[in-house]
Amino acid sequence: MAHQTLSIEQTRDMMIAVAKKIIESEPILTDADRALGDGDHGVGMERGMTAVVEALDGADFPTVGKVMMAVGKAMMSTMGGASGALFGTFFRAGGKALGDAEALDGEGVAAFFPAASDALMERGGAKPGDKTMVDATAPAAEAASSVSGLSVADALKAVAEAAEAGKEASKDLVATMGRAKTLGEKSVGKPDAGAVSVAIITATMAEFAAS
Amino acid sequence: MAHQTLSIEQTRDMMIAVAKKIIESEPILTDADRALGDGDHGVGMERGMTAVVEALDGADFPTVGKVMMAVGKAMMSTMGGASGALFGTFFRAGGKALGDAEALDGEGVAAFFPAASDALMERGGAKPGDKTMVDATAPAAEAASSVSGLSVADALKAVAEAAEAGKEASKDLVATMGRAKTLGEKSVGKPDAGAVSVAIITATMAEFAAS
Amino acid sequence: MKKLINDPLKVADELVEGLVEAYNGDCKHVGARSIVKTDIPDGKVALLIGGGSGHEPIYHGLVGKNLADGAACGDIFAAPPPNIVLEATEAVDRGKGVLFLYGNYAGDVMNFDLGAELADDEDIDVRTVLIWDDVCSAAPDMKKNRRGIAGLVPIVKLVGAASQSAASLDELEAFATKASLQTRSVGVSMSPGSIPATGKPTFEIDDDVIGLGMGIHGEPGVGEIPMKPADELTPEMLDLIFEDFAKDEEVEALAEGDEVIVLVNSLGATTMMELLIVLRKVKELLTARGIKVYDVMVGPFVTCQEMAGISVSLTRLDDELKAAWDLPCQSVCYSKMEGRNGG
Amino acid sequence: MKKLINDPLKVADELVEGLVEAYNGDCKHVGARSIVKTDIPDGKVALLIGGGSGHEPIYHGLVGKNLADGAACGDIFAAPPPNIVLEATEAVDRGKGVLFLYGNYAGDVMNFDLGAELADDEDIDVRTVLIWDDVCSAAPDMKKNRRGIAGLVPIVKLVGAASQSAASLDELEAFATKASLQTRSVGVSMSPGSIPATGKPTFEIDDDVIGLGMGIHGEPGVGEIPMKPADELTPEMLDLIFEDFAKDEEVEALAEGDEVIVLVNSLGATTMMELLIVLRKVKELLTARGIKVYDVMVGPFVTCQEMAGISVSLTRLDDELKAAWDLPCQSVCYSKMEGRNGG
Ligand SMILES: Nc1ncnc2c1ncn2[C@@H]1O[C@H](COP(=O)(O)OP(=O)(O)O)[C@@H](O)[C@H]1O
Ligand SMILES: Nc1ncnc2c1ncn2[C@@H]1O[C@H](COP(=O)(O)OP(=O)(O)O)[C@@H](O)[C@H]1O
Ligand SMILES: [Mg+2]
Ligand SMILES: [Mg+2]
Ligand SMILES: [Mg+2]
Ligand SMILES: [Mg+2]
Repeated sequence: MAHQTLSIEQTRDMMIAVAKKIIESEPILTDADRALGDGDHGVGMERGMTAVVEALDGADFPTVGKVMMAVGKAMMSTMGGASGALFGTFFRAGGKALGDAEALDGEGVAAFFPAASDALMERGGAKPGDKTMVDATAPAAEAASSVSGLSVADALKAVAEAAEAGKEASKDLVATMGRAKTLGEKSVGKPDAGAVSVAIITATMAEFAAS
Repeated sequence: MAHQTLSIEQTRDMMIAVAKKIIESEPILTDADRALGDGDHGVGMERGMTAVVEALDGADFPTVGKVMMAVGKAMMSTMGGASGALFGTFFRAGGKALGDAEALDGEGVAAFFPAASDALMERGGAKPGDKTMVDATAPAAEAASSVSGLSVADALKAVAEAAEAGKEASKDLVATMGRAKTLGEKSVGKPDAGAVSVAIITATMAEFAAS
Repeated sequence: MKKLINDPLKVADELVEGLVEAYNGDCKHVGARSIVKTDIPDGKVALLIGGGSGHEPIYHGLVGKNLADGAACGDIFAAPPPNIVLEATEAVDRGKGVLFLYGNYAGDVMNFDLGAELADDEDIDVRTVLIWDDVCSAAPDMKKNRRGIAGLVPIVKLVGAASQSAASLDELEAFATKASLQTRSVGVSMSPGSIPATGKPTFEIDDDVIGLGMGIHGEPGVGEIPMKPADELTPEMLDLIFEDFAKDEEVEALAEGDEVIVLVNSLGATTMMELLIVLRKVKELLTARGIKVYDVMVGPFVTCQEMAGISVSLTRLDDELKAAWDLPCQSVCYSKMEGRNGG
Repeated sequence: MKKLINDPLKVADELVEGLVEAYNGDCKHVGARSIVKTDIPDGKVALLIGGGSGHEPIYHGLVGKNLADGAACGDIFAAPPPNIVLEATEAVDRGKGVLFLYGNYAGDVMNFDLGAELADDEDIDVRTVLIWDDVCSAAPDMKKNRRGIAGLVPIVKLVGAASQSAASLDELEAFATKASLQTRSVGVSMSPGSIPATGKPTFEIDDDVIGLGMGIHGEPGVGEIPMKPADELTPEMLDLIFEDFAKDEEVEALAEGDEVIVLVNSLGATTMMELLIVLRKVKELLTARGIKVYDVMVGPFVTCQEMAGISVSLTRLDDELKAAWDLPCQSVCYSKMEGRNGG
């Protein structure tokens, strides 16, 4: 049955599930970055999420925010490259926004994603439309702003759907940032690798909360 | 009609004819060295003999020996590599052996080739049978030792025939010296590039003296 | 391309271990993947550099006597993570603050900035000066978007020297800003290097063309031009540098009597033979404009594996920069005696 | 392989012109193709090096402060002709005689010997010390037949330093003989360079093998072995060096407490990354035997165009050699500050 809220332990287990899902999705992410970027996104995310599992597995946290900050710290310190800093910033900023809450609810979701996405844009300088992970995080943040009244399950469902739609929409965009080779028009038709990661992350969070 | 002796000018013109013949033979020499060595013998000889023509053309010399020494100096200073030093040594030593003679006769031929070949062996450390130009110069020197009584035409004819025979015989030898890649058995069947040069040089000298 | 390595995923860690051995005791390994001098005096304003591995002898090869105090090393072609930047920062800090000096790449900026935030939590004063010498990577009015290439080497040489006697972080930051502003480079690519872990080429380029202004990872530049003789290509490269000094409002145009450091850099497989043939032409062109060569650097300093290509960099010197240049230095990337060639 | 050159037949001349510019006034062009220092003091025992071009930064890149006084440069891969050797000899001689120090190749020996004869005609006192450090090119009892490879660099560094204060040609000859005797190298080849004039490879080798002991022009060595990780190849290379010191009656075996200069050299396209990974293992193996590393040299010093391969050289030092090593030096090939890394 769908969760109303998630405890600290449940939040931790949700993020472990997210990490395992990303590790399992490495080939998809590699292909996406090979098509538009330098092809190392899958390996980088796998490295980062493996560290996340190590950091969370069996660990205790005082708040749900600290769980998210631990995710960010693990990714930030093991991935390197642009995306390590970006995902690290995303989860650390989102986690900080959760304050000292000891459970994750609709309000938490509404606080997490806007803070996380804004910090990411601040760090990377990309705006929606630049064909980056921002094209998945910005719609997710937008959707999150109106879920504070919902259960964590419904809130994450709305966020995940928005991220998925944003990822799909990124196919039609022209790549401009953070890549070895800027492909310009050639990049149209394929989704941005980081956006794919964001869609998988939010979808897995929603699934967990729904189960 | 065949010459009894060659004047200083005739000796000079003979060596110019030799130089032009070698320049014209560049492809043959290149192939020979490519088969067994590093393939630069033809170009090197062409460079050296072009300098020889420049040094001799229209120049006056006090003795026939100085003509030969000028040939050696021109080759030595422009060819580089092993063969530049070797041919330089060959002609300079042979020229010195001609003393202050003002014409080239059978006695001169008998003095020139043994001195030239010995100095070459001394310089390069190769002995007959090592599949080097020595396998043409040593037989030539051998033949020269018994021509002091003959006309310069007949003397050079005997020397050229010996050099040619030596070059041919070098086909059956195994290469051992002065090469980037030592081919050992693989070298059997092909003549040594330097020996080919020596055969062409002596044959052209003989032709000139006979005409 | 055959490479003498062990585990392809451990290349960056093992090369840093080797680098420490190259310093034979003058530097030590710190934290996850940083290299730091063993004898940084108390009260020294510290200089930290860094970036992705795989471009040796930079970046970490510029740690040394009268050069950088430490380097934060990333994985192959990847920026060092913030925690590595923090570890290096803590190791070089002597209470006078730390200057971050590195090439302007998105990944590096994000990670060094995060590292600076973490250092700030530890009350370490950090300033950042970026190197963006590649004139082909953005227009003069957008020069803060430019990539950092081989100009990094003379800049770090100069700032390293200045850091030995800098009274404050402010002073060193100002010096570094000037050295960076006066350094401009143009690069060309002829063939790619290969990624150690995969053996795959870092980019594709046709046999009959040169990538003018192409970045060291294959980033786009001015565009592809036909392959041509060194004496035809060199003037095109220098003109781009002269033009940039002239167009940029922040600096004077290069003029008669100016004195410069000339760097002709190989990206890897391009030979010293070629660099010298290019240098010959560079000297001729500078002389024609009455620009004096104060000193010359020539060799493979900023590479991308066995990539073929070169870059030419000019650093204009004033008296302060000259004095810094004259200091001797010692490192795996660049060493010199007191003074200068021709001095 | 794309090369940035002009007339393929003028490559050697143009690179020497560029080399003179790299020295920025400290060296001048002499005669047909020699490079000579501008400030050789009267009464100095002169040091002359040289050899074929195309192996930059050696040989001519080792002319410099506290290094060689001059170099006679040949065409690409060809020995310098005797007249060039003579021109260089006359230019460096200051009345105390000239030491010829070069690698043991038939063409070079013949041409330098002829040059020495010409110099003798000019009453210049010449001695010759040959470098034959390549242990794979002949057995210990035939070591005078060995080729000279990267060991040339530490040897010239040491002899150049000694030449600054040598009282006589005899003294310098004896010093050079000792430095040469105490230096041994082993090289491996992975892929060929290309001949500038033709673009043709200098030799052929399969993708899955390494040429153990193969010469820098592709000369035969120990033979081909399977391609293997750096940590497996490095011990094989070092064992050949240890074995050679042990077998050769003229020198002591390398023993605990001995101090050595370690040189890990790239033949061109092999990256500094790989050299450092190899150096890491070399240090480990030396430490295991109690052999002390006095200083380290790592980089592309002796190359053959874009050839892939490395060599490892060890020079055993005594107090006299150490004192010579500690002198600073400055050149296109190798520069250092006073002292040593880790000193
Ligand atoms: N400046 C930026 N702002 C936001 N996202 C970015 C930025 N630069 C890169 N990204 C994201 O990072 C992804 C690539 O990540 P990754 O391949 O792991 O790192 P790198 O780009 O360093 O190779 C891109 O697909 C994009 O979504
Ligand atoms: N030590 C030697 N003694 C005599 N002749 C030699 C010796 N070394 C090489 N040669 C001769 O030189 C020829 C090759 O000359 P060349 O190709 O011009 O010079 P290199 O061998 O330097 O490439 C060989 O064919 C051989 O006849
Ligand atoms: Mg990527
Ligand atoms: Mg990347
Ligand atoms: Mg040859
Ligand atoms: Mg040759």
